[in-house]
Amino acid sequence: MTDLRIELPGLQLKNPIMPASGCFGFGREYSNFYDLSKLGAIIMKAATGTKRYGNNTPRVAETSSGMLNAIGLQNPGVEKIIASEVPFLSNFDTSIIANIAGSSIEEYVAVAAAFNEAPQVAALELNISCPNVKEGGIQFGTDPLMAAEVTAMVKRVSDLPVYVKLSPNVSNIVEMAKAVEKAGADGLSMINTLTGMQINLKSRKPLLANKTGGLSGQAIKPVAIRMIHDVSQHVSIPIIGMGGVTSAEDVLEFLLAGASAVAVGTANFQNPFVCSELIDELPSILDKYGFSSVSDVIGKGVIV
Amino acid sequence: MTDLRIELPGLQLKNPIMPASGCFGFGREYSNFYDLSKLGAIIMKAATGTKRYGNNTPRVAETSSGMLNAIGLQNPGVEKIIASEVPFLSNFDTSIIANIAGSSIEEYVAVAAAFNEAPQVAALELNISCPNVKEGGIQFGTDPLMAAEVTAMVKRVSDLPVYVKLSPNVSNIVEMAKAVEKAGADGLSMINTLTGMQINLKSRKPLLANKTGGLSGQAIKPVAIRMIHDVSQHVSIPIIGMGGVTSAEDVLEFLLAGASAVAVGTANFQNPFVCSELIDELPSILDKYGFSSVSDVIGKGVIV
Amino acid sequence: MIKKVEMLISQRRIIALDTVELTLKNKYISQTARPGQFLHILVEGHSLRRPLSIASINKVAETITVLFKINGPGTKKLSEYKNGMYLDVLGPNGNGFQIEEHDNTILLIGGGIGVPPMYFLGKHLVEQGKKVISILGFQSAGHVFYEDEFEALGRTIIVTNDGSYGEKGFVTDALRLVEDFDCYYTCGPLPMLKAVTAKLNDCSGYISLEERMGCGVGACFACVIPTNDHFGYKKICKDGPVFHSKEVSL
Amino acid sequence: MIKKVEMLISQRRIIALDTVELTLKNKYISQTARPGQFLHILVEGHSLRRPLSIASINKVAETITVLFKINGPGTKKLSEYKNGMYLDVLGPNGNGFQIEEHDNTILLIGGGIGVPPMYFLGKHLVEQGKKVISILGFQSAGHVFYEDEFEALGRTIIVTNDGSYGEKGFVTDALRLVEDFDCYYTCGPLPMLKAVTAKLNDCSGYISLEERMGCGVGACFACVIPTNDHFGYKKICKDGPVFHSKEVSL
Ligand SMILES: Cc1cc2nc3c(=O)[nH]c(=O)nc-3n(C[C@H](O)[C@H](O)[C@H](O)COP(=O)(O)OP(=O)(O)OC[C@H]3O[C@@H](n4cnc5c(N)ncnc54)[C@H](O)[C@@H]3O)c2cc1C
Ligand SMILES: Cc1cc2nc3c(=O)[nH]c(=O)nc-3n(C[C@H](O)[C@H](O)[C@H](O)COP(=O)(O)OP(=O)(O)OC[C@H]3O[C@@H](n4cnc5c(N)ncnc54)[C@H](O)[C@@H]3O)c2cc1C
Ligand SMILES: Cc1cc2nc3c(=O)[nH]c(=O)nc-3n(C[C@H](O)[C@H](O)[C@H](O)COP(=O)(O)O)c2cc1C
Ligand SMILES: Cc1cc2nc3c(=O)[nH]c(=O)nc-3n(C[C@H](O)[C@H](O)[C@H](O)COP(=O)(O)O)c2cc1C
Ligand code: FES
Ligand code: FES
Repeated sequence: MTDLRIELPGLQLKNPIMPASGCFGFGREYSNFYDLSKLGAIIMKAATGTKRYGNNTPRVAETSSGMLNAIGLQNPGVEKIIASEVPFLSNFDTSIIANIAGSSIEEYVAVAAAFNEAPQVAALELNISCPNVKEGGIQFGTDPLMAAEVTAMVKRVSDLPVYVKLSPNVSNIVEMAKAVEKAGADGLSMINTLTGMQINLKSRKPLLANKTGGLSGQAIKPVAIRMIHDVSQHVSIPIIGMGGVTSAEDVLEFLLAGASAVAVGTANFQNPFVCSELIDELPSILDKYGFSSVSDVIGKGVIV
Repeated sequence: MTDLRIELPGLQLKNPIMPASGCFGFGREYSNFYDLSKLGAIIMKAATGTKRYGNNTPRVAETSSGMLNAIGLQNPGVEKIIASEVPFLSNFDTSIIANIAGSSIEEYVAVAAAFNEAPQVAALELNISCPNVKEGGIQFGTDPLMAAEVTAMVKRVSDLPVYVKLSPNVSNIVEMAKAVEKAGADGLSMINTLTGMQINLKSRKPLLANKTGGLSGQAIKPVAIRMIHDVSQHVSIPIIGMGGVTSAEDVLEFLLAGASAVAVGTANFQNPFVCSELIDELPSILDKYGFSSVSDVIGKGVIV
Repeated sequence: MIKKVEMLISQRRIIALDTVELTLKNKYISQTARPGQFLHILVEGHSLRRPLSIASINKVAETITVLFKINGPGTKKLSEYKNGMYLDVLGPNGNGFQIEEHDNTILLIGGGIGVPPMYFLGKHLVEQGKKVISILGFQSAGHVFYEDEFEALGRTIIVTNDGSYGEKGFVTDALRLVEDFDCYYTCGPLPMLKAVTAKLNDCSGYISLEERMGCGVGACFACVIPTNDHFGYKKICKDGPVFHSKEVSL
Repeated sequence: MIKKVEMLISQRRIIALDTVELTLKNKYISQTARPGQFLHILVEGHSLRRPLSIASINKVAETITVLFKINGPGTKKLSEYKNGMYLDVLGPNGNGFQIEEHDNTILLIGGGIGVPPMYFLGKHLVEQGKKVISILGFQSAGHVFYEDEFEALGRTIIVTNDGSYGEKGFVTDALRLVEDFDCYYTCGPLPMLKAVTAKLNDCSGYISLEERMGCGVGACFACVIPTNDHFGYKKICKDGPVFHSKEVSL
């Protein structure tokens, strides 16, 4: 039998598949489609210190093999998430990862600290790469010093392992990865969305109310694979890979590139069963390409 | 009648459509499909100081709505291009733009100087963004100081207007654009390809012999539109836009975003007639969206 | 509950200018869908599904009808699907129209591609013994569809923007032609909904909204609309697409 | 000259395991194509065209036949195209096989999806009155195709890797079964071409090569191969896909 298990800081995953932050809400809707206990883990939608409404609509646009989104971190705030959403998710036999965001280091720290009170949460994903909010978010994600600082501050207050989610909108992704590793990150999560825009020909204006949005989906997979491949050679912490994962072959490609687990975002919108199906298909794909376990694959495609 | 003409430094274009560098060779092959005199301009394949063989094969890979390439600047060298290719292209009633590349500032300068001896060439496109060569190329394109320096040095020796071709693989594209504008660039050309990778599941190795390649095609259009939109607000030199242009609607979207002309790359491989068809379709598309000339559209979609 | 189903296209008809009617076969959705709910349809080559209102169901034939206007590339592609092909569909999505027992005469106001859900609702209301009056707005004569179908339900007023058929003007111009209704239901473009809710401010009414969607099931927060208490929000895909006219802020 | 044409699929057959034969209708290509040339085929949903060798032409019926193995997503999709559908094709691309007047007995060596161009060539050679011997290698019995067609041209030796049909082994193992030929032509996977050219180093021969392509017409420099003078290069799509065995460096 193919062994799908993988062990990461704070996470004993039964398989390497998890929904990506923001693409699965807090799991309620998708729990109607299949049993979430099947998932390796679940990454929740971003939590901020207080409730946020987010950007105006339209918030999404379709692009070739992808989409743009500018949700703007809408969420009920960390307290409410701990009170109402985490308990629901803890009904399932899967690891809960909390994605945390903020406009200031203080906010990140406060959110991280709050999750210490939620024993059901197994790890934090530090979202320093959201391109869709005016303050914070991506600024932290493009400056290695700021990225290191927010990582270190969050590590100081948090009892949980911290996976830092990197932005692809940088000249040197390896530099960013090394900076947060040095600052104490337990793992990396990459990639977040590429900044993009679509202009509506009729209105002659950017289609999204926020003007720019984050590009996700299959279109960005080659960028994700390249960055994971490069970063995995220069850090010793594990990587949760994401960016366009749609098929079991994609999962294998991410693992070969050096990811230790894989998150699925946009593909959930096309196929709500996608994570469940990937988990079912993974053993035979591993087998087809001559692997007997997930851990066997990780980084095998990396050429130095 | 819809006026498709557009005037740019050194270029009096009969329409804003031109094939992008590297995707049209030196025009010979496509001249069998249609009369190249129809084109607004032609951007030739990159020229280096001496002949280059480029990278090993495979050099291209397909991706969702795009492709990766790592040609590695194969070309016969600037002298041979001036002797054999420019004369062929000057049979056509269209502007010739020479794309120049190098591994060192000296090489860029030498190539630029050589094109002074080719009166048929109307402008230079300074390729500081090729991700597929070991030296030079993208280094110049991700560091504003180096970009400014190579621009200034080339400007010093060249009698021709210089369009600097920017790389999208940067944290801050506006900074790059301003740096080369200040250094004397007459125009910008954007975007070059995003660095990407594909891993072959069977061989467990990057599919391209060069490992990484440049991602082009429709997949990257939202990134191009965003960068052109942002840059056009911060520079006063014109932009030749590119990245995924496939339809006349795309042309309009690039013009709205702030481009003054549009180059078409990858789409030539799907449809060798694409540039010719876009020129035919442009008047009715402009008309449909309420524009009577190309110059009327430029930057109309930019919201500050 | 929303399911992911394969639906056979059993009939495809062009019923007006750029307007296509698809009849789809599926037992589950035909038995469970309520007026106001929609299907979220995967179109080949497109990354996001397309939401389309259910225009009617036939429980016996186990079919669902949708109507759509060819708008952009996704609906263009969908219009090229042929009989015998299958669609990958999520449905039924959203909450349907709430129907108040005590309302007897009901005004339906549909504009353009907002007309289809009004038909499913109208049929349902008539089956429940209610009286239905319909005002349907279209761009021009060529765009008019389902006139006979609505006539069969009750009095029907057709309005065209250019006056090439029926009354000239907007659906709001035709409101003066009707009186004495207990409640209204409306679906159409946003400017129309704004005009209708403003003009019928004193009446009880329900509106069906459109917004660009990601997931279509309530997970991605793409399709929110602020509630009128200036405090909360609703998800159009999950809490809507139907809302009480006073509930949300257009 | 290469043209961009619409080709009607007039026949589609599965002729072996994962192997599809398409017969395509087009006057221009059927009248002008030479053995060794290929078609560059646009497949819906795919950004790069797929190169496929011409396996035969029928000038009277104005048809062209291609044969392909379902390999990745593009050929999978192509295998789902049905009779009556159209393909967007560039063709005929590349240079065909050069045929020397003075050669009388010709050995054809095809491996797998390298077999199709050998058939077009073989038919052409026989029409010119030459004698043809064919060695065709396949993975297993299930993959064998066109045996009768080749038999009709001359002596044919089938080799399968697993020995489930014909001789067991590689095409090079079957070379000992033939003698006295003036020239050989071969097409197949790179390891096979390397083995064949090494073994037949003393003979005059032509090889047909594969490489991942962008434009397919000679503009993008995707498909180059170094020439044996260690100095220059050739473009497989434009200068090839057929080369003299001594011309390029495999
Ligand atoms: C709940 C609901 C019910 C609908 N019912 C119908 C119906 O019964 N008949 C009908 O013709 N149309 C209906 N629409 C509108 C229909 O979904 C759009 O016309 C269609 O999605 C446009 O797709 P496209 O590919 O043609 O356009 P494109 O502009 O190419 O679409 C690009 C993206 O924008 C989205 N989009 C574009 N226009 C709209 C819009 N008006 N509303 C929501 N998303 C949009 C698309 O879904 C897609 O994600 C409904 C919309 C919603 C939200
Ligand atoms: C001149 C020439 C003639 C050919 N003739 C035939 C033929 O007659 N019958 C046949 O079955 N196959 C032939 N091939 C190989 C055929 O082109 C590939 O099998 C096919 O392109 C694979 O596409 P895919 O979508 O199945 O594979 P994928 O791996 O998904 O393809 C991805 C990309 O790689 C390219 N690619 C993958 N494998 C090859 C390959 N072996 N050679 C070139 N490009 C490749 C594809 O064209 C595409 O751009 C020929 C190739 C060349 C260059
Ligand atoms: C609608 C949407 C909302 C998202 N929200 C978040 C978020 O709240 N926090 C976060 O870290 N990433 C967010 N992302 C980014 C995804 O988690 C993921 O990194 C990215 O979409 C790439 O993966 P994909 O191509 O599989 O979608 C969001 C993406 C989408 C499409
Ligand atoms: C095969 C290939 C070769 C290219 N060669 C060059 C080159 O020599 N010089 C250059 O500046 N850009 C080169 N480019 C980049 C294109 O000119 C263009 O900037 C990029 O492909 C984006 O446009 P597109 O999406 O329309 O292809 C090349 C692109 C491709 C696909
Ligand atoms: S479309 Fe995702 S929440 Fe409504
Ligand atoms: S494929 Fe472009 S040169 Fe051969």
